[in-house]
Amino acid sequence: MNHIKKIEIVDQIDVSQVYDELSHANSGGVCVFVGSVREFTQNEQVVALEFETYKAMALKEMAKIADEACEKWQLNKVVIRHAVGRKEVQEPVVVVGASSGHRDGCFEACRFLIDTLKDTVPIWKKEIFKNKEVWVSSTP
Amino acid sequence: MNHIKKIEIVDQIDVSQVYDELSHANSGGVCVFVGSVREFTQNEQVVALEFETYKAMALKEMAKIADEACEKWQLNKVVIRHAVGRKEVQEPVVVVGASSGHRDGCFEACRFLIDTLKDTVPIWKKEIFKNKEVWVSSTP
Amino acid sequence: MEVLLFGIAKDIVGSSSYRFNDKEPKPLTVKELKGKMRQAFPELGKLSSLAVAVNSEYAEDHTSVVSGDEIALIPPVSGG
Amino acid sequence: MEVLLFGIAKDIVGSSSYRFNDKEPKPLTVKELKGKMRQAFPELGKLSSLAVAVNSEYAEDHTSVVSGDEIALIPPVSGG
Repeated sequence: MNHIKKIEIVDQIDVSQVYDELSHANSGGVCVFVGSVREFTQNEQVVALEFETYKAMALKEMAKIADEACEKWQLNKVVIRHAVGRKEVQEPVVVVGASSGHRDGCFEACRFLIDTLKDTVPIWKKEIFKNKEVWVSSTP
Repeated sequence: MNHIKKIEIVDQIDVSQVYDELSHANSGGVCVFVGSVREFTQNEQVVALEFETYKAMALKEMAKIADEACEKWQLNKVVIRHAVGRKEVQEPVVVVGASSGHRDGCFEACRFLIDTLKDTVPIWKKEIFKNKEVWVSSTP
Repeated sequence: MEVLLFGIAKDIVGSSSYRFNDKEPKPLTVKELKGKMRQAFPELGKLSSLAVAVNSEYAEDHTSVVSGDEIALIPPVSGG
Repeated sequence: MEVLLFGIAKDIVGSSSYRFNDKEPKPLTVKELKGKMRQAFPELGKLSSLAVAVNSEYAEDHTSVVSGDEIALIPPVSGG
């Protein structure tokens, strides 16, 4: 089953490749989510984000999420790819996607992939503002 | 507001361009759905699909859907693009997408775009099998 | 008065448009138009739905139609 | 026994890993390990959560840890 899942941590995300990776003769639908750097967070201007990961564990956790999605929905292809390092405003930082026979499956799976990734995968994001830097979600 | 919406009926869909069209400095999330030709429909092998449209009306209806999405969710960009003509297995036939500050908006809007498109936009799909051709959904 | 035809409606009528005979009384409303079309082409009555667009907008049964309007039969749509 | 550190945990400790002094008694469980780390670096106690991974899997409080395990502190994740 593993040929259908593409799990990666990369320095740079090429969004244009993801559709080809998800395309499949038995898929009527492909749903893709791309997360990117927003210029403003709670009205503060962000200069950049910096992502750090515990790579060995992150890849394992991402693979678990893909496996779980394939158990919950009938998927033909799954992609989970996260970038690390410094990312400027508007750059993509994560792309997840799924393809399935009908659109319900790929939409629900895609949402599950990104929600679960944000909950469990050991990746950390530092917001870099003009005068300070903040690790997101670290304090209550 | 119209610069944020891209509504098109085209002969060929280039999926790789859509992310650039939806990318926006205030968007943390982009959600894209691509519908493509499945090889099997109810266990029958499809040779190709053929799409026909009442173009002037279809563009109006697609614009209404984009407007409605922009009223319901806070979106920075919307794309609705449908192909017409003959499409072979695995070729994309429709791409819809939205970008928004947070992921809820773009996911919900993207789903709304494709669901409503399928309900209201005057586009007709003929399934071409080896020995017959069927206009989809035309009879009860 | 001409009616544009698409998809299965085009196949049933055998042409991409249908012109009402100038000698018969013309339909005055969408409802009358649909009735006359179904009478002329009974297969149209077997479709799961049949809408009419007047000037490229969905029209209600009571909407009136006049010569010069762009009128179209809209069989069940199936985009996407 | 060494502990890998990431994100804010790395900033708090000031290094990408922490080694327990060979002279002190080593923590035997995840719970003890977290306790000792929080004692040494009270700022760790102010995080909204602090998990521990043993051999790159999330571990429970009662999970035992031995020298040779790959141990990591996992402060609140924030990918995506």
